[in-house]
Amino acid sequence: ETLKLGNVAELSGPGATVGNAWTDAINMGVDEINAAGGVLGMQLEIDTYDTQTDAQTSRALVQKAIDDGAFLILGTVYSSSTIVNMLVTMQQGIPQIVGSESPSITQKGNPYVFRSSFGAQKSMPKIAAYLDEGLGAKSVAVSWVNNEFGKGGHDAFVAEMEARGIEVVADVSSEVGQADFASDVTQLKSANADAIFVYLHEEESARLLKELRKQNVEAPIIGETTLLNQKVIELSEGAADGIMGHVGLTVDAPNPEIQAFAKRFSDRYGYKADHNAMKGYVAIYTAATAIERAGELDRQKVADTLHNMTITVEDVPNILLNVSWDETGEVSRESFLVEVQGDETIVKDMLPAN
Amino acid sequence: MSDFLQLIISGLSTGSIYALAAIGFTLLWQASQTINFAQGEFVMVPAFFILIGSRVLGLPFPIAIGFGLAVAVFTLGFVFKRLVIQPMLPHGHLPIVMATIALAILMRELVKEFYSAEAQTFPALFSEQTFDVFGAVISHQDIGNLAVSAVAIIALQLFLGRTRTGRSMQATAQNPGVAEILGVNVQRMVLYTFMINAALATLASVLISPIYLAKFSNGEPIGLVAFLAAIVGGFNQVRGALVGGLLIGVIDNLSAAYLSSEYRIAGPMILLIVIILLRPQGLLGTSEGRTV
Amino acid sequence: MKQLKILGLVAILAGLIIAPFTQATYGTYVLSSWLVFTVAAMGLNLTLGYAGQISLAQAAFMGIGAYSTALMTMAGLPWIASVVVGMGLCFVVGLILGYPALRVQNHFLAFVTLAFTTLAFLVMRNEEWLTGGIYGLVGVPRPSVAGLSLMDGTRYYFFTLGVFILASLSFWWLVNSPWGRAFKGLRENPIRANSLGVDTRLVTLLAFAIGAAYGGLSGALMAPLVQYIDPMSFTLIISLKILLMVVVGGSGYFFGPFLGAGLVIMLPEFLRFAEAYYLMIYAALVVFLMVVCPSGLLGLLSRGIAAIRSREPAERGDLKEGAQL
Amino acid sequence: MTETVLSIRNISKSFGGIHAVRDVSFDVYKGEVLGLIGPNGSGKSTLFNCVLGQLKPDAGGVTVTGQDVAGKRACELSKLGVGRTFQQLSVFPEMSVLDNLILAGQEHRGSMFSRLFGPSDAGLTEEADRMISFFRLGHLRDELAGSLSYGQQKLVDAAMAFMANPALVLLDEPAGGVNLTMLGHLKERLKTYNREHETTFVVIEHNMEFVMSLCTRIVVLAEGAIIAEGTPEEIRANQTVIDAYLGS
Amino acid sequence: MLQLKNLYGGYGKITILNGVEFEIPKGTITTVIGPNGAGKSTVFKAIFGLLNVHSGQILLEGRDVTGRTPKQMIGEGVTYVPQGRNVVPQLSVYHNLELGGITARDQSAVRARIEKVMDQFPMLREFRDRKAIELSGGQQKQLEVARALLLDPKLILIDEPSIGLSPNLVAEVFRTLQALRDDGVTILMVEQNAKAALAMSDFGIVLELGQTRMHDRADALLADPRVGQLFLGGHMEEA
Ligand SMILES: Nc1ncnc2c1ncn2[C@@H]1O[C@H](COP(=O)(O)OP(=O)(O)OP(=O)(O)O)[C@@H](O)[C@H]1O
Ligand SMILES: Nc1ncnc2c1ncn2[C@@H]1O[C@H](COP(=O)(O)OP(=O)(O)OP(=O)(O)O)[C@@H](O)[C@H]1O
Ligand SMILES: [Mg+2]
Ligand SMILES: [Mg+2]
Repeated sequence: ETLKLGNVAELSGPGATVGNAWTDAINMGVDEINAAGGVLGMQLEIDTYDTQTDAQTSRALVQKAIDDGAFLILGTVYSSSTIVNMLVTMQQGIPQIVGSESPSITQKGNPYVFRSSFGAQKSMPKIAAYLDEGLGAKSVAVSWVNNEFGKGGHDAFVAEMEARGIEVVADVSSEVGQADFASDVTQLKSANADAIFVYLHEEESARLLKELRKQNVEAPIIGETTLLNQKVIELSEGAADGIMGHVGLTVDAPNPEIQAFAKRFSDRYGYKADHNAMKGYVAIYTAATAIERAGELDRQKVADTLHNMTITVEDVPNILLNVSWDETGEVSRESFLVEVQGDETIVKDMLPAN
Repeated sequence: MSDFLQLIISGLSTGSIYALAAIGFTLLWQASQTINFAQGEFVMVPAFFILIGSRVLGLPFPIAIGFGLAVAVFTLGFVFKRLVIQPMLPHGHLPIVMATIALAILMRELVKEFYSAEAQTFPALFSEQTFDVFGAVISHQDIGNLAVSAVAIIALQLFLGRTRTGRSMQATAQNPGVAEILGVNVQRMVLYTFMINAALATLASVLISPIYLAKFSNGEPIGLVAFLAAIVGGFNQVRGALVGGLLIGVIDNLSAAYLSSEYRIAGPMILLIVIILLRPQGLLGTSEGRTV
Repeated sequence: MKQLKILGLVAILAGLIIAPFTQATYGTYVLSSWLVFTVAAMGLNLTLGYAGQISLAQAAFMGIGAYSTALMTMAGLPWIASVVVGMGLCFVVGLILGYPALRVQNHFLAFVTLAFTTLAFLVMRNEEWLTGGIYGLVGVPRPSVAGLSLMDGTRYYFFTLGVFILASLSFWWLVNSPWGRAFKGLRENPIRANSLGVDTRLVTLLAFAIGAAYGGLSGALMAPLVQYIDPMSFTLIISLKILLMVVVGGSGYFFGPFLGAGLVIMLPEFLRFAEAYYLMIYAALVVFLMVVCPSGLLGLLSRGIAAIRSREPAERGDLKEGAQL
Repeated sequence: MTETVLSIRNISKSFGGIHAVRDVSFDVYKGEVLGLIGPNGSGKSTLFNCVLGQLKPDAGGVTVTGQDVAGKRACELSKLGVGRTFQQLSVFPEMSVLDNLILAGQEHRGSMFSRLFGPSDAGLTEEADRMISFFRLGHLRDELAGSLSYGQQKLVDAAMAFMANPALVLLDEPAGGVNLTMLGHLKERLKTYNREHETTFVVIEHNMEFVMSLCTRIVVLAEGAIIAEGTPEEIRANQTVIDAYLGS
Repeated sequence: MLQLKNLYGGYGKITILNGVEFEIPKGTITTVIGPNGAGKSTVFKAIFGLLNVHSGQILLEGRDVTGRTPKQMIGEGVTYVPQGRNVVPQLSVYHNLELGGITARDQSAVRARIEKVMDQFPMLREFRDRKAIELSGGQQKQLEVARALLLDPKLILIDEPSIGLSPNLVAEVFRTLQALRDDGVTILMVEQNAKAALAMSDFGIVLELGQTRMHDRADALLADPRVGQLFLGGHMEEA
């Protein structure tokens, strides 16, 4: 007997990099779970659906996955898609575990949506604390990407800055896929802020970092998860040296479970896992654990189980880090403060769950 | 003040890259009256041919460039013209527009599936060393790009206007029926056009990729901006592409800085509308003349 | 021949009525979105196929219709009122957008309309106070007809089908009236048309405005269908998708958009088996289709019919008549 | 021959350095058939285009039945009863011959609004069929106009100018490429219209037999200016015209 | 020089030519006349390789040239001036002329010949650097006729050169063609202006419904009452 799950992800379009890492990790997780005997004695079967990074398509595909009999939905990663397709799972009472970070997802009172990583409103306070207490910054310049992901992060960040009395002296938005950051950097530079906060996707982060170096910007550069992604470090060809920030999940964490995962992943797929892969991996283990704990194939019961659930590494090593969910589906767990030195990410500090 | 200067200078340097991608458009228009909506992808793909040459086949980089150029001219020039453009030429613009849009998707997907979904770094031809001019930073790369696009554009302009082959190409585009009865090998002229376009796209690719990184999804924004540049400069003048590219680069930077970064693309778009309404032939273009 | 056509139409209609009962929720949803996109494509077919004015703004008009509907119905106003406002707004904006077409044609016009789509997107995304910004508007209600709620997917499908049939009939009426001939005259030879008394200026503007109003109607149907709208649903890509529907189906043919929208929306369904490769196959198919039938599926069909017909009396009438010596 | 239908006053038009039309003035009276001849490039078509709103003259004015038509668009002139043909073939290639003719007449039937709700052929099929059979195009009625031979298209083109029952028709080389038999018919038609409806014609033509046998008065242009004006006989005998135009 | 044998052909599935047959001797002018839509232009297109020939043969100097491309026909020494307007709109007059000689090996000879035709048609020299599209209808036609003379052809196919040309220029064109004939060039022409055309021709052909109806010496056709009635403007005079 098999248990069908649907994975709705960005396999093509601008989000392809993200969606493919997420999907690869899920497939790896499924194989491991099945090898270990499956869930409730059933083998997992994953149907994967490509949203083309398009919100409307993702909505239709979530419906399709449900029609195809998916017990639970994994994905999507892009917030813009999740916001749309979570309406479908909500109406039909299907639990959904998403990789999106926009704060609004868990603020809409949807009882079936769960994250596998922080929403920006969870991570920004940690950044803010670091900016304020660690760097003693009085002013900050912000570069963010103007989509659902970036806007959510930006709004949460600016709110934190206000709360702490740090002045946002430059607020520069950019477009997804933007190639030229010269003007952005000129504006960031001329603001003369004590620090620059960057909230962009991977390639754009790399382009921005290169331009920041080209225009000799000296202020410390701070970021959240994506900025400290290995890919960014590699693509920016040295320009990432010295940047710092907060990451919710990183394969560089000095943590045996994470290291083991990273190795299995790169052995299997030939490229290095990133936080998107980790999100996918956590998502599939979360799903499996929740169903297992619910004890029967009842979607409502699984959703109820997931609310206020905690999974520890002792119980499920592949959950990577101890994690718990609140009643809105938001997660909390430990996270890391990291710095890039050369092309290495060094974990400087472990921040407690909030 | 130095901010303003920096914005202008960075705008010019990006603009020169836009110009390179835009020449292809003006060339295709002048020499075959076709519009290639996959032009951005034509600039994106050669970088991957070169990467295959250097990373997969292990060729030294300069030879890999030659390899990439040859593959691009063959596939994007010869094969594209024979299999896609040739059957559609007699049927007007629309089918070509649709087919090239689909082709753009196809090329993106092919690169993504068979090379990588990830962005790739790409070695630069010019050094990334910079120097200061009145507080604005300029890199050797900026100057190199500007010089290369200017040279390419002048060369092409001379070729189209001063050589018989160039004029046969123009005749083919403007009135293929007449060109045919005069003994111009129409199919060959169209083929030349597409091969030259592929070569130019490769050149643009080599210059763009170190800065923008090589990524399967890069074609879309590049293609769009190149198109804007071509229209603003004037479709029927190759050198219009340079002026258009530079102008778009500068306006884009200025509107991001002084208008609002959230509305930054509105700047070039409004410029486009204004130009089309006031000077439809583009800044340097000449009007197409008598209609009755 | 005529009877055959009517029979065909009745069969298709019957099929459309039975269809949702054979489909799961998803299938009905896909069918509904086919109807919705066909309405938008029909509008573009008027602007492009009949009047020869290329437009990449159809998605923006869908957006205007969808936002008006969402905002008004969420404020408690009836759907029908929002449709009137949405279509009216599109009509007016369409008139304005038609102005550039009086000066430029072809790719220039394509780019003016493209720029408009981009600007409309920027407004939808950036003016958060009105449009909900990048997050869009969630929870668009579905209307109820005569006290009957249409929350159920199948019911909403029938509602859409009804509106769709009305829209198709009026479109049929329009293109077969002298107006339709004037639109074609504009496409074929504007200078001559003008000298024959066709007010090409007015006709161009109307071609845009009416096409836009269909776009608005389509948006007004879409918002309650998806129950959520955001700016990303009205970008250039969507305009290109509608354009593809028109061209693949056969631009300038009445049934072109029906077929084209069906193909563009259904093809991904059939290609699902190809998984990661399906977009590739999809794109390759479109290229192939354009190469073998550049005038669209209906263009191919009508050429095929002409070929079969002319095979029987292999020559034209005029070659028998008029011997003068 | 008293009422002035068309009055051209001091029209000038130049393109870059070329003075295509220089200060041309003449009147056309109701019911006449005026020939406009002159060497190639003497500005005849340009003059037509200035009269009919396709070009904006640099100077001068045009009145139609006393009404100033400066700045009027071609469709407005058409509503005033002025029809024209173009020198270059100008049909609607992807429409049938019948539709070409109906389109040529429909804008003069009712209002824009009433046409939307009226019959789909604006009641013109019969009229168009008459025109088609007159020009012996019956077998081509449902063919696409673009697939006709040059001369056939020329006839369709001429037929279209009559569909709106215009009061004044300007014809730019109607005879070019038309077979002589048909040309005879065309001439008859012009004369009939002229007689029965008092339609006024201005005809540009290089076929001298046609012009001389059709026109009541002839204006000769050369290098943009009028060099002669008079009856066919006078023109035929005019040495300036012979030198500039007719040749020996 | 040129011989058509039982030629059938047309557009797509429609047959227009229904067994056209004629033969024209070297160094002569032959004029084809016939009603509108008879298939005159279609015959020219067939000869020049622009039309799908269903059956039959086209022989040039005894060699079968059926199904050749236009470029090959030019290689055989044949040039063609189609009906209607056929200039390259955005190129200058001079460059249009130059294109007429594009296939010639010896470009300096082409340039010399361009000078010669510009002497013959002074308008071309005056407007040398203007775009072709800006010329008047008749000026464009002059350009086309001049362009066909640049290759030193053996056979010229010329479709209604008189359309749009003023009477003195028609005479000039006819004189030029006669001079070419005297140099040994063969000319096949379509004309509606049958009287003048036959008067300067050696032979005449009447084409109707895609078939050769009459083929005779030009003076014989001129004298034929049936031809006179239909093609020479019999009732032009009576008006
Ligand atoms: N749009 C234009 N641009 C430049 N020159 C033009 C334009 N239109 C006309 N001309 C020039 O104006 C002059 C008059 O042209 P027009 O077409 O009026 O001549 P025409 O008398 O009709 O000659 P034809 O008998 O050959 O048709 C010509 O020399 C022509 O080259
Ligand atoms: N492109 C085409 N497609 C279909 N039919 C065509 C096409 N061109 C011409 N025909 C038809 O072929 C027939 C012969 O045309 P052709 O042009 O050879 O006539 P023609 O003798 O040159 O007449 P004209 O004196 O009017 O130039 C006509 O009936 C015409 O309708
Ligand atoms: Mg003229
Ligand atoms: Mg002909």
